[in-house]
Amino acid sequence: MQKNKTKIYRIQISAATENLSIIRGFIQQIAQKAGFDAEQIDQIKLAVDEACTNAIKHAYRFDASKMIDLEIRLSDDQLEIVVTDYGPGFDPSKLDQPDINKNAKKAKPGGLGIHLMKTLMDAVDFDITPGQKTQVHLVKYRTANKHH
Amino acid sequence: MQKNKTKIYRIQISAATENLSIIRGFIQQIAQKAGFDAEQIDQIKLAVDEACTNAIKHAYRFDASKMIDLEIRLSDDQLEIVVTDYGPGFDPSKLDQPDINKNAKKAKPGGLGIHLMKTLMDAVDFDITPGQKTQVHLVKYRTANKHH
Amino acid sequence: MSGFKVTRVDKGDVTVLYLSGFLDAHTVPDFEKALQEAINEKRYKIIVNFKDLDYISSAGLGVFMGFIEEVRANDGDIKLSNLSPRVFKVFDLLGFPALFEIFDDEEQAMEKFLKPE
Amino acid sequence: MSGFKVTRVDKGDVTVLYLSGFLDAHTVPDFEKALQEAINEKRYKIIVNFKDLDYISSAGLGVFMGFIEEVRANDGDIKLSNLSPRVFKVFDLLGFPALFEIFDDEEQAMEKFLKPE
Ligand SMILES: Nc1ncnc2c1ncn2[C@@H]1O[C@H](COP(=O)(O)OP(=O)(O)O)[C@@H](O)[C@H]1O
Ligand SMILES: Nc1ncnc2c1ncn2[C@@H]1O[C@H](COP(=O)(O)OP(=O)(O)O)[C@@H](O)[C@H]1O
Repeated sequence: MQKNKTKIYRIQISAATENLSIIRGFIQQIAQKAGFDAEQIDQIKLAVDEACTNAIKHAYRFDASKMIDLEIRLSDDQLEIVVTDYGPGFDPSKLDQPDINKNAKKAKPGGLGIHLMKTLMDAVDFDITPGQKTQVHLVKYRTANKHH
Repeated sequence: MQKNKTKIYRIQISAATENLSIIRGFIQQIAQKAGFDAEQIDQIKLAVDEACTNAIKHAYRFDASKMIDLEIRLSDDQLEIVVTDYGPGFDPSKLDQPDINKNAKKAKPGGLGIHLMKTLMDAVDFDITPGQKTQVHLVKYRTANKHH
Repeated sequence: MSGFKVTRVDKGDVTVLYLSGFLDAHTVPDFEKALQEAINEKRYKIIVNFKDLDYISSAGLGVFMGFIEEVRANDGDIKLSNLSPRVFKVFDLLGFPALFEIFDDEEQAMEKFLKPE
Repeated sequence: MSGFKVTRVDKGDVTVLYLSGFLDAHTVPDFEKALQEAINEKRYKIIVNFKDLDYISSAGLGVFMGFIEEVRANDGDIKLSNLSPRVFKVFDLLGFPALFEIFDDEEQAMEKFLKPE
């Protein structure tokens, strides 16, 4: 009953870490129904978890009264998930490549999330309006054969 | 990190019957995490399915370009799901009690959905603005011991 | 996502439809089609075996009500078998056991067709 | 929703932490607490057994980096064992095998602590 066009799902959920498992469950449902394989589903779930964790941690500093918006766009070619927070934003061009050796020596963990998203997904883009909102676009192609 | 107050999830999804299984999966996630037992989860999923099916069928006449909004409100006492469509609405007071014998004789199935919602949930309310929107409120108490 | 499947097996006079997965407003047309095909072939003795059906909504129940009159008018019946407790509960809530014969297993339903008395 | 659990078993000098469920930003504090407690008791020889862990995000991996310096400065180590392929993949993507010793099973990790050579 539906034509072959982009399907859109929107989810708004409060910015609590306890909701991460629910978000992963949602993504699992949609990606599975869309026909992605088990490994791709794992990758998409983890990338979305990382983006949401950043919204909770960095954008909202664990204020669970704030909301995260997820928009999931499913087309014949790809699955795109847009994670939006309404926090201060940041400058993605200023991020270092993570160096786990250096990190460990400084006993300052971090910097892995965005690197992981980029490794797991086919495209990762940031669309940031400083002081207003941060959008992370995560794209997985349907026939992706990306090697890591 | 979060106080004991109402948790809210919002889901917007296109009015396609193929999304019903995804909606049930979402509800399953949330109800399970909220600690409802297997039978209660089955009841909540079915009631939400019925409300969404009505939105797809009656409010939107299978036009999958239209959207359904789900708002899930989880508090210490209850789980409330509000299903909203933006169709013409109807007059719930004019519905007959379903009579499956009569229905079968007329070879005209139907009229079971709302009856089922009321049987499955602890409270069912309609909030209708004719020509604008229809909201079905489905409530399940946490310690419900309702017998059917 | 288990989807839905209906498999038809004709056993003598009786047509058995095996349902698996979930039967909701999305998958109902597949089930209706299978029932309609049997009826078009004038096969009015029908058993619906629910063995592998996990879920049913009122849309699924509506199918039974939509066909039962025609089937019975032709000396046939739709009998139900092998409902899981979860699926049976839904039929029961809506009073179906008063209108349809529901059997624990397919053989009992088959026997009822063969020796009706 | 499997949640998360960390179970500690001290085996001689070595403390083994068994993880189950999922380790994400929500459950990380439980894991940090268990690690911190062992370290507070000056138990620096630690094996983390991932046997029943289904999922890890970078928040979970960050815990290892947060503690490893202190542990090694005290002649200890954090060794990893029994990672499922899905969980190992995440460690591997981030280059952890260069920084941590990862063993197929707990005994191998234990042996390495006992006879370091
Ligand atoms: N949604 C966001 N809002 C504000 N800052 C962010 C957001 N996402 C990422 N950042 C910034 O980018 C940095 C790198 O993020 P990431 O690679 O995920 O590592 P980590 O979260 O462990 O620091 C963060 O430390 C933070 O400063
Ligand atoms: N969201 C809705 N928008 C418009 N009309 C509705 C809606 N929900 C229910 N109705 C009306 O109420 C009637 C009874 O609904 P229901 O009990 O679910 O049975 P059925 O859907 O099988 O007819 C429908 O036939 C329809 O006329």
